[in-house]
Amino acid sequence: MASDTQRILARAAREVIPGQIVNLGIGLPTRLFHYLPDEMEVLVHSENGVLGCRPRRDGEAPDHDMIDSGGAYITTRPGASVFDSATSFAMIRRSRVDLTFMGAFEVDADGNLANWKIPGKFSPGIGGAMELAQKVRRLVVLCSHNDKHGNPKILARCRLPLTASGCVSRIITDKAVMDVTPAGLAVVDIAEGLDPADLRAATEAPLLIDESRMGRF
Amino acid sequence: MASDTQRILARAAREVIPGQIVNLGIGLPTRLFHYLPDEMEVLVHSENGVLGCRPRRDGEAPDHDMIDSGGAYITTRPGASVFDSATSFAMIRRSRVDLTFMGAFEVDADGNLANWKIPGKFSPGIGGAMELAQKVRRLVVLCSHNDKHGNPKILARCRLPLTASGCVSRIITDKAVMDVTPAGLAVVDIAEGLDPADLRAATEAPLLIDESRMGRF
Amino acid sequence: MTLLTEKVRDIEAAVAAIPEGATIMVGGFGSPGTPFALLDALLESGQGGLTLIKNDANEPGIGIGRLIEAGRVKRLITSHLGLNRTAIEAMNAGRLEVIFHPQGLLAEKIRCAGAGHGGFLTDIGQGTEIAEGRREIELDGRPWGIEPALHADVALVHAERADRYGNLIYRATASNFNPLMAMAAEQVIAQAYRLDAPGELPIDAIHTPCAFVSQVVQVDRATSEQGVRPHGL
Amino acid sequence: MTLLTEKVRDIEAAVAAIPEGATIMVGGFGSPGTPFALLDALLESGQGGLTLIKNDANEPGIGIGRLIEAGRVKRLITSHLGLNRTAIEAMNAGRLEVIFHPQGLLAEKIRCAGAGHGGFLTDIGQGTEIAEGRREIELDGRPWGIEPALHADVALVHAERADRYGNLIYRATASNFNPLMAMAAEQVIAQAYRLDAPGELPIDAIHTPCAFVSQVVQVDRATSEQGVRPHGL
Repeated sequence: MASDTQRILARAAREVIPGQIVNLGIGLPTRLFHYLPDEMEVLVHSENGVLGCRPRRDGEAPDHDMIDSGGAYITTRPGASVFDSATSFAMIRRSRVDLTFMGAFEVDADGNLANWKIPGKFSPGIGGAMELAQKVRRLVVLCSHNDKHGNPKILARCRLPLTASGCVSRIITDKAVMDVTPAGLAVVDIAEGLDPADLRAATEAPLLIDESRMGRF
Repeated sequence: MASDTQRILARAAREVIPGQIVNLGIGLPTRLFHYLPDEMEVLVHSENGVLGCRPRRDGEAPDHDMIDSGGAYITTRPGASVFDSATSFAMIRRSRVDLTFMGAFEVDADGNLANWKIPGKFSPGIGGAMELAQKVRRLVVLCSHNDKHGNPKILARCRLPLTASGCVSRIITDKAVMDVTPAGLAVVDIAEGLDPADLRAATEAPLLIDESRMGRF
Repeated sequence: MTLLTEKVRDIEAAVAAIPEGATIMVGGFGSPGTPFALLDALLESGQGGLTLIKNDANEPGIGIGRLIEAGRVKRLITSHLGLNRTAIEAMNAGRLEVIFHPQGLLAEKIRCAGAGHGGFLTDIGQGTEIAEGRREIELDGRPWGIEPALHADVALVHAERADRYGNLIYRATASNFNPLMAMAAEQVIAQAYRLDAPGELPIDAIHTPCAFVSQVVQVDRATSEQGVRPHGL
Repeated sequence: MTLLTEKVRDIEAAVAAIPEGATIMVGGFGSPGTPFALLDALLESGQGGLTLIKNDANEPGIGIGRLIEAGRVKRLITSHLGLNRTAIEAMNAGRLEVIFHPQGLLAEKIRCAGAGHGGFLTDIGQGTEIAEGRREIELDGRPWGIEPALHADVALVHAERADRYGNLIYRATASNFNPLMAMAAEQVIAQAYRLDAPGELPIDAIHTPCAFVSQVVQVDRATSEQGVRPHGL
């Protein structure tokens, strides 16, 4: 049976359209790499300066000059290019990246995202997250629905310092797929075996649920 | 016997130190090209995006993608590079060009230069002249001492719109070599056969002349 | 953005989508790097009231010179018209509005749009006519002029090689404004002498990554070298 | 500037000229592009009170991590310390002042110095903690934050190949901040695995023209690949 993260990743892979330029955030989103088939014409952008990343195949020797922004050794697929950090972020700020997947500490009903700092506890710097969150055309958050203590991560309003406001289009968790809409978070899909009441109980943000249109994943 | 322009150019060539990066302005300065021996390790910068220009040799076919900023077909010498217009002007604004030679409509005792516009008569735009004049480490003006009507071009104060103020280090004309100093224009060399009184008569700017130290060219 | 898989166009279709009155960046410094084939197709296509942004006006009878002569250009934002007397005549006769910028500032205003900034702070031209009317700001005790980013609806660029995703390689001094414009406009149409499959361009040699390019058109070297004129040295 | 003919140095001489308390840009994103050999020589050379500008802090025990651990670094201007817990500890203990910028703004602040501008106008981070205290200006009816250029006395960069004039070629993702820093600092010291005679680098392949580079040092691949660590995917 698929684990929670496998279910999130498999569902997330369905967001990617052939021909797109996609950025994968550090952590869970990076693992989406393995869900994009080699023959799919998608270029994965990594903000350290490469477009067209591909995971290293088993037994392929690492190229010490070829990493992604998480520090993992990668290779490239046909159509790839490498460039400096200014060009890489010009691409981001000019919204030439179609889609990005990011993790979250908190995400809220207005599409606000907090994923870089927990004051007093965790503040290693923001890296490229702010520019990605603010400027990529479509941002899909991938995260566990609740933190390890069971507290909701899908909030009515973020409490942590924001990465960017109103930047999130869709949220994919182990429990649901939710769209940020002007009316609030609308549930698109709900996890197999979960009922809407359980989902509401695990979520701080109010949810718009139309059971007749809702899918399962 | 050497023409006036040949004398200017031969004298100007003595300004260039091996190992320098040099820009040659359009017109008379461009012809300095032919006075820099091939074995001299000097890189000529042209603001359209090339460092290390060399004149085409007789019979060498033109490369249609290889011109200097005046539009002439060129080739390159060992150590040359090509780059975009932003990099080319970053090099200029950051004073990474050691020396530039420029023509002048007017130049004055304070080292002000006017060489881009004659209001109502000539205003084809400024091109790269302003940035070169303002930022290159050393600017040497090459021009005729007087205009075609015999009027002085070396003025007490420029009347035409300035290219840049206080930018000129040295002026080389058919009549004299003059340095811009805090005290005014100091004559370094005077043309063979010319006496100081004639030079003063042909010049609007006051001249500092020390005959004991003055050279001939 | 256009999907990677849908960028290859024929030249007529590519220029037909440019609207009347568009603001268009055009690559090239003199002839090298000028997208002559795209410009000729644009002339053919008929759009007028254009604002062009190009380093220079090419020469009479070629490149944007032809568009100016045909009365299609309302405004030209440039650094120098030295090689095009017909453009100077059109300017002097009031048929062509011309805005001049120092060449490096023109390049940076374009680069600034391409980087997604609003403007930059410069000390170029202070105390000259160029700085008249330019807004100033003080920073670290020094005055700086504010140069706003220069935007365009479309960029027409010329490359030596492209692949069908839109990766571009320029050659020698045909680079000039092309890589800057290829990042700066909303739609970027590139012409290239050679159009390859993805993976055929050496990855370290690509100057403009495909993410910035909307459409790619293959052109014959012959149709785009009409601009070559002899200039003495 | 250094004459073209006088740029080749041995590594000790190159770093010995860096003053105590200097502000130093250091290339690299993680290990690739980090000038490890120059950093080790700098540690050996003994200068302290340094301000470093680097995307990240490398990892414990390598690169600028070693300089931080040796107490040589007063201030670090960076975007992320995620891979270096000893740097985070030094920051939390108050032994290291850290200034964070979003990565793309850090790149642009460096690029801005390299272009000779005073600053640029950005909309990144508006409404977040990053923009607190940042000066704002209105342009074309929109608010923009002013990001000043970031200057340095010295840049230490890593290239794959160089020639003795200082032309540089970077490789793959070892490029990152190197070309930006190579334009931005007053003195630019480049290490390269291979040092050629002028004319041996293909002219279209040169990433940093020699005009920006002050000194070139040849280093062994072995001495500068200590930083390579396995990271999972």
